[in-house]
Amino acid sequence: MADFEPKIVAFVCNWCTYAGADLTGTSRIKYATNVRIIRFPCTGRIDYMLLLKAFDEGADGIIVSGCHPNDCHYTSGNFHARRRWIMFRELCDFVGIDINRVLFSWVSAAEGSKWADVVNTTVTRIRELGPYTEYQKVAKHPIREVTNG
Amino acid sequence: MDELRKRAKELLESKTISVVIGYEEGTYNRTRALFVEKPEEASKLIFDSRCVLNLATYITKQEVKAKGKMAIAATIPVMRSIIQLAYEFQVSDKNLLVLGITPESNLMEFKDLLEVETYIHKFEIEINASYREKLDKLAGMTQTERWKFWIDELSPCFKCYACRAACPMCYCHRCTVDFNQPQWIPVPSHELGNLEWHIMRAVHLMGRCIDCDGCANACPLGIPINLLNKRLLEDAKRHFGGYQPVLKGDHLMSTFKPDDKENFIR
Amino acid sequence: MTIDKRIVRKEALEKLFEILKQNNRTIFAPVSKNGKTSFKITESYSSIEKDFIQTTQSSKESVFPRTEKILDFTKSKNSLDAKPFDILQVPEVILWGVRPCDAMGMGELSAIFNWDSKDEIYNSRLSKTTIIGFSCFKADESCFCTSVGGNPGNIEGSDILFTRLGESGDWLAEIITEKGVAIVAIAQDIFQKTENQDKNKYLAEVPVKFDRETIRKKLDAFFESEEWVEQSLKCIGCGACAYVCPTCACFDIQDEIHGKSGSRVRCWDSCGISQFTLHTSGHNPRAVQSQRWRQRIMHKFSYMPERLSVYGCTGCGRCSRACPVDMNILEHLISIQEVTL
Amino acid sequence: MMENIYMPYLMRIEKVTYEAPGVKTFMLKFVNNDDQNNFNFKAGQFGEYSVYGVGESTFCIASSPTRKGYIECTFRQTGKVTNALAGCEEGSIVGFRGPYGNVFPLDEWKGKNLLFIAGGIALPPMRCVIWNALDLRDNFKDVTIIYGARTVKDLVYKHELQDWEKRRDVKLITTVDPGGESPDWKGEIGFVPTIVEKVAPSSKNTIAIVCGPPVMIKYTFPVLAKLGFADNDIYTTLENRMKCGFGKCGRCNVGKVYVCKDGPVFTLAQLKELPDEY
Repeated sequence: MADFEPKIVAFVCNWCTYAGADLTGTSRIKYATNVRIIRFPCTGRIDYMLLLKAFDEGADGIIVSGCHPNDCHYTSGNFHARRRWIMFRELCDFVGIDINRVLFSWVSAAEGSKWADVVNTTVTRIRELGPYTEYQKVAKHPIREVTNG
Repeated sequence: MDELRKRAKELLESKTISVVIGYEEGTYNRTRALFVEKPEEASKLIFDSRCVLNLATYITKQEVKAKGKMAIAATIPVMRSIIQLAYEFQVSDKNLLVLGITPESNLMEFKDLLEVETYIHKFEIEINASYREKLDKLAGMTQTERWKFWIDELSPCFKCYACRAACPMCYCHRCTVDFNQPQWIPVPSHELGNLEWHIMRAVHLMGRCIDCDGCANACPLGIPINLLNKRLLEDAKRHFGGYQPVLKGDHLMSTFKPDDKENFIR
Repeated sequence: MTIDKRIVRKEALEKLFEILKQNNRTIFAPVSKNGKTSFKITESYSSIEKDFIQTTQSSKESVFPRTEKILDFTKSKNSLDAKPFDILQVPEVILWGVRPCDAMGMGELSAIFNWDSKDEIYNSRLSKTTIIGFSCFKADESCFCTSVGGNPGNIEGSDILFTRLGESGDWLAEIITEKGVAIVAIAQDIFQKTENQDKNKYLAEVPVKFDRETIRKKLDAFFESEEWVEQSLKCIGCGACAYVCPTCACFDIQDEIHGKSGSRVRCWDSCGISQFTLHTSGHNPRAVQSQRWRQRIMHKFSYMPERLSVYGCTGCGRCSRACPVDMNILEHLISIQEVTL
Repeated sequence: MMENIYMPYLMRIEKVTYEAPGVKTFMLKFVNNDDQNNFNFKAGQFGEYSVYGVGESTFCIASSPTRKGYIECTFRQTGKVTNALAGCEEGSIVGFRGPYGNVFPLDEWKGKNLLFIAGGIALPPMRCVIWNALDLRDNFKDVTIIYGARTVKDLVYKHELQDWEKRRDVKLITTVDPGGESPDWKGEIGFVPTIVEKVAPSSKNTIAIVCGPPVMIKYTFPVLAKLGFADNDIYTTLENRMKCGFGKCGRCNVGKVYVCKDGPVFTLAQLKELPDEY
């Protein structure tokens, strides 16, 4: 898997992590280029289905990131999100989705270097885990050619 | 269950109630829902250990609701469902009278839903031993083994949505799977569509499922889909101290604590 | 044509299975899991469920899968490449252990898929399916094949029909079609010549419960009946009855795309589900469950006989067994027959 | 050889016309010449239009069978597929399969007056038969078109309405719902049934074709009856949800009648025989 370049989708909140990622860039901190950032108003808006859709469409890893607790632009969006993540992560684990491929983090607008670190860590981890073929096999060819009972 | 028949008859005769929802003898030694509108038909009501169908499903059904004020023969799981439905503004004292059935099969009429709430809080939602064993067995598997287990278990699912239809909490007129802009969940029954549908179902019942097993009992293919709900019930207990349906106040998934504990966020 | 009858010894059935497997046939046979019996691709004779009255799902999946591709496509900026489903891909299939009511159901399905335009996908699947039927020596209270034109030893639809000859455990094989003859040809030793055998005494008893002609006539004037409302009050509107039914053929057409390429698929749908007829405008011609329940019964016992000259019910009783709220079709049909207008 | 009946023709969008808010007309040409040469349809028929990867949607062919070489369709953006169609540009490829369903019996109408009554987005199915009749103008006597929409903006085929207005062999009456008029609106103001009553076309030797939203149809029929139209002389179309278009998928039936096979064109007399399930 030497030439495996992980595809990573990052769902980030507009006010903290997105700004933080911006800072990473403006501070000219180099980090892995495997990540596609999708900006949301708030982590509270990041629906669990989006995570599944990312895997459906071929993501090997996912980053979900937003404001630190107590820093939410909307006061409590990230607290709600955290509760949901706790539960959803358990469910994913239970159905056998590889939760090592989903990294949750708090990255503030001032933490440009932390963002670089989060991305780099994730890329390294996914590189070790390899492509998420287990899920993609099901997502790409969900219909069994011969019928099953 | 003479008490229940007698009370149902009285309620219908006095016209305080338009329809009594209870159980009757069905076919092949099964029991089924009965909607009593005439006092003389109250004698058909029965109750015994076979009566596990969650009747709360019917109190949000339009055709039943349209009949007027309902009375419902409710075991503890049914009462729990009712309280959750009341919390979600689907039923209220105005259109529902609860004829409780205690674990000892005694009739226990409640003045209002508040009394029902107080009563059910005496009983904790407990996962029974055989299911706990199954959950533990799954927890002991590797991630890949679990993935294989579920892909295999869910593959027979032909998406008849009996689990959804039988669940009192799935009362939405249009379910997420029925929306197509965007099409979150693939419509056809196949490995991906089945997996996503069951994950979605479990998530939407997070903190709302009261563990009646209605979904698994309804499944014509015997898929143990209630394991997903049970696992979330366990998780809710482990992380947030569990939950009970309430009439007012905070709901597990629509609230938070600033000090909710987790160990996976960097 | 007189039907060729042969004897297959008790132990020889397994050998037949092995021969078919060696001839590269995909064999669907009843297998039990989670307490339910369904047709599955089966590799070994020992995994086949032998002691069952009826499978939970019908065998229609081999000719009308729950989800099947009807075409594949690849998109690019200003062009499009679309290919019809290649019917040559359809495998040669043996359906092993089919009950006569299921085999008969193939006729109903064929009527639906071939009135007016001919559905080549269905037809090619059917033509590549050999149905090895097993007559019923047991029945339960859900069974009512004799009320809808069938019987526990009905040969209609099967290519070969096996009937167990009582305690001996030997089997009478009726070779009904060319496909059946082809099976005999590859397993000559197994099918032994026999004197004329009377299979009827070995068949299950299924009493006649209603007369379908009477019901059909009654339904003509029954559309507005309150009976539909009464019967369907406990119906919760799932699709279980339709999906286990050997003759229900309603479907949906959906597109699935992954990146630039995808497929258009046909998948099962059910008249019991409220979205089935819902218009985009929000208008729904069958807005309440009683209308949807009426559609199910009317379709099977009035519309199909009128339009396709076949009834849409083979009396397998699966819908009654599968219903989570005990909507029993037999009970409801009897009450339609008995109700006075 | 049998053919895959679900296989659409590939069609290139030749021209996109904006008709009204959310309403567009596509001119579609066959990508393969053979398909075009073998294709025939008649007024009243419909098809399944598809955006590959999104799905299929049912609506009528809005152009006249007398105009060869292309078909047109007019649709309002309401659902998944129509929204995707609306997003298609000129030159893109879409799918079309059809034609399906029965037809308006134009042959039987020879020598008669034709009265077209349409409301809103229901002009497209009628446009097909209007142009078909106008292209064979000598076959018919008076042609009257009464067309109404909610507002002036919502009127579709504005250019053609102007053409019909100018023609001396067509009597066109346009109307908008009260409150839907613009300052320079010269047509009628009022709901279609009211205007039909006001215009009071003669029922003598006349065929009425009515298409529109259910509520318009419901109130127009009694007006026509009052004017002396027989149930057999009133035509309308039914639109039920469809998936296959050839009587298999099980959605569109009204009683034992399949809208996709026995319809979509029905006379009022036929409609009265049907159960109330549409």
